[in-house]
Amino acid sequence: MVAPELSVELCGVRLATPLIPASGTLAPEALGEAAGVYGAVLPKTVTLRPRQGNPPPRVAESPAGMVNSIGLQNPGVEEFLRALGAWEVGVPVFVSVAGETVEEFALLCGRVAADGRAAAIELNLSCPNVERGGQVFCAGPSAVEEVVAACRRAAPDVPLLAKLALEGVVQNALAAEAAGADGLTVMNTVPALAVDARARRVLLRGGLSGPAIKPLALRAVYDVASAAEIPVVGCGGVCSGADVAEFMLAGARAVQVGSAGFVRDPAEILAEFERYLREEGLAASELAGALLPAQGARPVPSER
Amino acid sequence: MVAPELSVELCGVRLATPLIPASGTLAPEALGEAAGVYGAVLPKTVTLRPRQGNPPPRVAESPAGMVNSIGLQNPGVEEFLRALGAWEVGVPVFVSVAGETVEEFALLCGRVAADGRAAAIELNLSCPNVERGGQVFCAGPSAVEEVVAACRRAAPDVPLLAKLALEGVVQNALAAEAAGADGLTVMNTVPALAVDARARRVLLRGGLSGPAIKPLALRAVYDVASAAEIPVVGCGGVCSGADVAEFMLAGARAVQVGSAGFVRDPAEILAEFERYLREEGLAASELAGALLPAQGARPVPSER
Amino acid sequence: MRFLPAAVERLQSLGRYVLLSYRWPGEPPQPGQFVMARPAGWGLSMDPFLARPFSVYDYEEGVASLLFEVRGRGTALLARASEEIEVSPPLGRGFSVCREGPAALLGGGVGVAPLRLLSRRLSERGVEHEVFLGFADAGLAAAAEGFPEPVVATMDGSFGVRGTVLDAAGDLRRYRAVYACGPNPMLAAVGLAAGPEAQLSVEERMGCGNGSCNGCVVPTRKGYLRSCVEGPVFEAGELAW
Amino acid sequence: MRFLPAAVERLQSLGRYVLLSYRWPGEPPQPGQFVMARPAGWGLSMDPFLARPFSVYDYEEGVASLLFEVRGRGTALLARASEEIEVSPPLGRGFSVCREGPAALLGGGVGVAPLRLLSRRLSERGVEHEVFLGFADAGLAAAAEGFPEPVVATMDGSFGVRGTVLDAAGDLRRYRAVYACGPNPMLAAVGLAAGPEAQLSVEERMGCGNGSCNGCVVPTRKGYLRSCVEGPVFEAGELAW
Ligand SMILES: Cc1cc2nc3c(=O)[nH]c(=O)nc-3n(C[C@H](O)[C@H](O)[C@H](O)COP(=O)(O)OP(=O)(O)OC[C@H]3O[C@@H](n4cnc5c(N)ncnc54)[C@H](O)[C@@H]3O)c2cc1C
Ligand SMILES: Cc1cc2nc3c(=O)[nH]c(=O)nc-3n(C[C@H](O)[C@H](O)[C@H](O)COP(=O)(O)OP(=O)(O)OC[C@H]3O[C@@H](n4cnc5c(N)ncnc54)[C@H](O)[C@@H]3O)c2cc1C
Ligand SMILES: Cc1cc2nc3c(=O)[nH]c(=O)nc-3n(C[C@H](O)[C@H](O)[C@H](O)COP(=O)(O)O)c2cc1C
Ligand SMILES: Cc1cc2nc3c(=O)[nH]c(=O)nc-3n(C[C@H](O)[C@H](O)[C@H](O)COP(=O)(O)O)c2cc1C
Ligand code: FES
Ligand code: FES
Repeated sequence: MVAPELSVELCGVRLATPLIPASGTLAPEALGEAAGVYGAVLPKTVTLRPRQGNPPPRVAESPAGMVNSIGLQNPGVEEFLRALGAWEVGVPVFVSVAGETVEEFALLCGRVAADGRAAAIELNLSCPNVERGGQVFCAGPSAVEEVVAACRRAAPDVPLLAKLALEGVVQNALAAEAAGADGLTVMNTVPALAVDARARRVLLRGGLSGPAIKPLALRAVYDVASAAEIPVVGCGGVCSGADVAEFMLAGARAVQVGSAGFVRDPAEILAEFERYLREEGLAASELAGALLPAQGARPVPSER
Repeated sequence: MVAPELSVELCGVRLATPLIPASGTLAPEALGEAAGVYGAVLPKTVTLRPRQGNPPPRVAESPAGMVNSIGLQNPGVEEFLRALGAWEVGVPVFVSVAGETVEEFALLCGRVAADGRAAAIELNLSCPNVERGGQVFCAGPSAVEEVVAACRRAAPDVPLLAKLALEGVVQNALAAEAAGADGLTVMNTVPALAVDARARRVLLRGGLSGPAIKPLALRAVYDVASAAEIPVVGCGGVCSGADVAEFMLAGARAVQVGSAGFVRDPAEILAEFERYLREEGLAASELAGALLPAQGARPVPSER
Repeated sequence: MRFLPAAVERLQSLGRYVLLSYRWPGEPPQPGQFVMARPAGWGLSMDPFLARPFSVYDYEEGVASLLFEVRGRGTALLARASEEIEVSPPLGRGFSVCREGPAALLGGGVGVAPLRLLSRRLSERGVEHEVFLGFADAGLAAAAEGFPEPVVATMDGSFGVRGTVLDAAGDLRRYRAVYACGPNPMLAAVGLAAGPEAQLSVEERMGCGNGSCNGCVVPTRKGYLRSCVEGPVFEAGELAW
Repeated sequence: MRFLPAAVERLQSLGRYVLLSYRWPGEPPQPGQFVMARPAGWGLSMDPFLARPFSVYDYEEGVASLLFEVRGRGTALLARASEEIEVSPPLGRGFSVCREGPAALLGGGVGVAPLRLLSRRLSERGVEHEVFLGFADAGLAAAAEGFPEPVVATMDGSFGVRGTVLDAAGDLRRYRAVYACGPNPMLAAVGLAAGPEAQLSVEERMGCGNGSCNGCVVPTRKGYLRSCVEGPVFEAGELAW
């Protein structure tokens, strides 16, 4: 029996498989596991200057998921680019960036574009924004539009993916598209709180990830893919080959694996997905959006 | 050893325990289990006219949760009030209402207030709004303010709880407060999608509930209780006595139990909570908001 | 919903099915009623979160049993529950057991389950009845084993008569009472063939099992009714499929 | 992260602890390394979702063992895993095993775990060393059983000498090497008493165990470092508590 075709095309980049590690969930030390599994690699978000990150505790478990508050610990873009070689494992390297201002976003994109090794840039639009008094960028479509437009100008030739938060995802997606994004990563962790009742303290204020959020991410992907023309990368709770298929059927061109990589060998997820395709007699690219309303007739879906 | 004090006061109503069944998750047929457990009862949301609800399938399971799309099936307010006697089991009866227009909301509140048996009215602000082309009411603070203000006028003497969706919860909470709500129920199910990859179809487009969403609900309760002055009722994923304590520590005055009631005897949840209070030497009302920033100094918390 | 721990009496495989019997000290189940069941364990289960509905297959002297197929995680875990399960009391509106025969009992696939207890009650009352059980193939026909003298039909003819359970039963109008459980298309066909008083046990996804979630509705002439409270047995004439 | 199924060799209780040994055909663990472990079962676990970190307590001829306390669901399930568990390869940077003694090994509570394998390796090299183990009370002191000739201290004096493990050890400057594992305040005290080269095994909440999540950091002079990759063993002088 012939192996099913796994490759997909994303914003002009050919990916050998539709799987990508979600930013911040795969260390270079663990890349060994990734060989042959991922269609591209995607390191943790990088900022202009080094960031210490938040004090521990940084992770807590929750039902079918986890809450994290890492605080974007990273060595800053210059050190990051010096060490980028560790990420070159024969597949395209995507780079995730986050600024605290529109200008920082643009500077980062310019710098990464000038380096020339990034096959695509993912804009992490849910980081803190000092310009707007601690609000997140994803707070509204106008902020998203401004950032994406500035990044577009700074990196005119590198595919840009806007990574969106759940809150306001459809409006923000349309804003990113209007501002020139080539694709949309939907979604990031969802704001969450973990409390220790016995110690009577807040354990963690952070973001929820893992299988718990899968139904929310699927819905966000479906709604965004129904409303926007540019490709969507699904992210949130993907744990199995069936999950990969669900996301692609709901409109994702490619799929990111985050927290699941902490508890499973990602090769198992790919193997399950491959088996699914074989049994269904499909190629990966044929799934894309099969459940969406017909092209051309794609309104923003109404509630309930 | 003395039994810990379980009672709390909510918007002028004394509740023998801080537990309330979440609207739509306890049928009159199952009230037998509720005796001595709940501080108030709260039937399924009622609308002006009868509603058929959505075609099946209406429920699907997801990791540590479930997705439902019932579609507010209910017999309409007149038939509802005729049958309300079944709910009178010796504790206050709260009534949940939802309109498709501002006027319908006001009519419902007026009708329920005139009936005189409701100890409080919960406004379900995440139902479809035909006035705004299928958008939900919770879509923005101005819609919330308009509805709450109209209901306030229609039922000036009945405590009003505004039940909010996760999206935009803090802004909507402040709008409801400004418009005269007496309390806030935070939160409802979160928009979700369930896909069947093998059948290649959407199984269900609905709302996610259950333990999966607990960290999101805790965060929403904490943020709302930090920003608003009126009491908050926590709702989302409560499954155990520890969960009840977590919500109350995070700022909830009372706590609703929804999906957990499908899989557990709610008396067990209360017993666990009682044991927690006994071991910690606390009364239920002493938990309220212990983790919140000091009164008076309550900004909307900033991200990360 | 209140779940009670119940000691597993016996766990055996019956062809491709599992037959699980457990001690049930509570009220005896009526034929056609169901229970919500899940493996016992660590208080609340997150995985799966919901319990699963199963028809009561049989009941005798404080021992109830379920006959089920392993489909997903819920049934897979139950199929390994050799010591204890957690189970609800018998739920829903079962078959109304007739006092005069002849009666026909028609089951399709694992839908045969609730007919076992019904057949036992009919026999106890001395009501003459015939049992017709239909399966896709012989491999699935093991579910017929517990029945005294069933007429078995398989679609491929690999066991019993070839054809559907309706083919095997012939004209249903000659029975005073007709009972059926199985896939929806089969139930619809039984309703057409037997008339509006045929008693059909339907199957819909359930959240709670006690009427609280409104999740398990079926379309009826009175609108959507909850199959866990107003059903799972409906008269054919009530359903508006 | 890649987890491998491992056959459980022995599951026994040791006072209030559990000692679980499993066949480990892979690379032998170094003293001070840890593994991520969880019960075997149904592919992916949702409950708990994350695996749990445990120091390797001992290793001999293809059999590794863990010594742990039951705290929550993760450890409770492992404490019942009598047939198989899923386990990662040995992870992290362990103790650097000295070639010359005398060495002091200080453990507090279940923190004694990684010292067993360290003591074995030191003995193999003929390095003179003393083992000091501190517990709250005699009930917890069962964890000392596996050690050849430990000096045991309990806070309430109910077993061994009364006081902390530091009281029992006396002046740490007389040792060429000091190793410690236990609660953070104990580690900090050991660092102060023994100097910057003391090797301390820290404990922080972990997401992945392989460096991917940045969840398990501890503050060091070089900023936050991941205890699963750059640790769990740090020199006292590296830490910036
Ligand atoms: C009233 C009633 C009586 C039943 N009696 C029996 C019986 O006697 N023997 C038997 O083998 N099966 C019976 N079923 C079907 C049985 O409930 C499902 O096979 C079982 O829920 C599958 O669970 P799972 O975890 O193995 O599968 P999964 O597919 O993993 O389940 C996922 C979800 O879908 C629901 N689900 C999946 N299939 C069905 C189905 N066919 N009907 C209803 N819900 C479903 C589950 O309850 C669960 O919520 C009955 C169903 C109902 C409603
Ligand atoms: C490097 C390392 C080595 C360890 N070695 C041992 C050992 O040899 N023996 C032993 O008994 N324990 C050891 N621990 C602690 C052990 O990991 C926890 O007791 C265990 O994770 C508790 O899981 P639970 O599900 O039972 O508890 P829960 O409290 O239900 O766990 C909830 C979450 O908190 C985390 N957590 C809870 N307590 C701790 C803790 N003390 N340290 C880190 N994470 C925690 C869990 O990993 C999980 O993510 C070690 C921890 C680390 C980091
Ligand atoms: C520990 C951790 C660290 C993360 N760091 C980043 C990050 O640096 N940049 C980013 O865009 N997303 C980050 N994320 C979010 C993930 O990339 C992903 O969007 C999210 O976890 C949802 O996917 P999942 O459910 O598959 O984990 C992080 C998530 C986790 C769990
Ligand atoms: C089956 C089902 C039906 C519901 N119906 C209603 C409803 O009619 N009105 C309402 O305000 N909320 C309704 N909800 C939402 C619950 O009241 C509650 O807000 C939500 O389920 C989150 O709580 P939980 O996680 O404890 O279930 C329903 C939830 C479920 C699961
Ligand atoms: S299963 Fe909940 S109402 Fe029937
Ligand atoms: S546990 Fe994930 S980086 Fe250490």
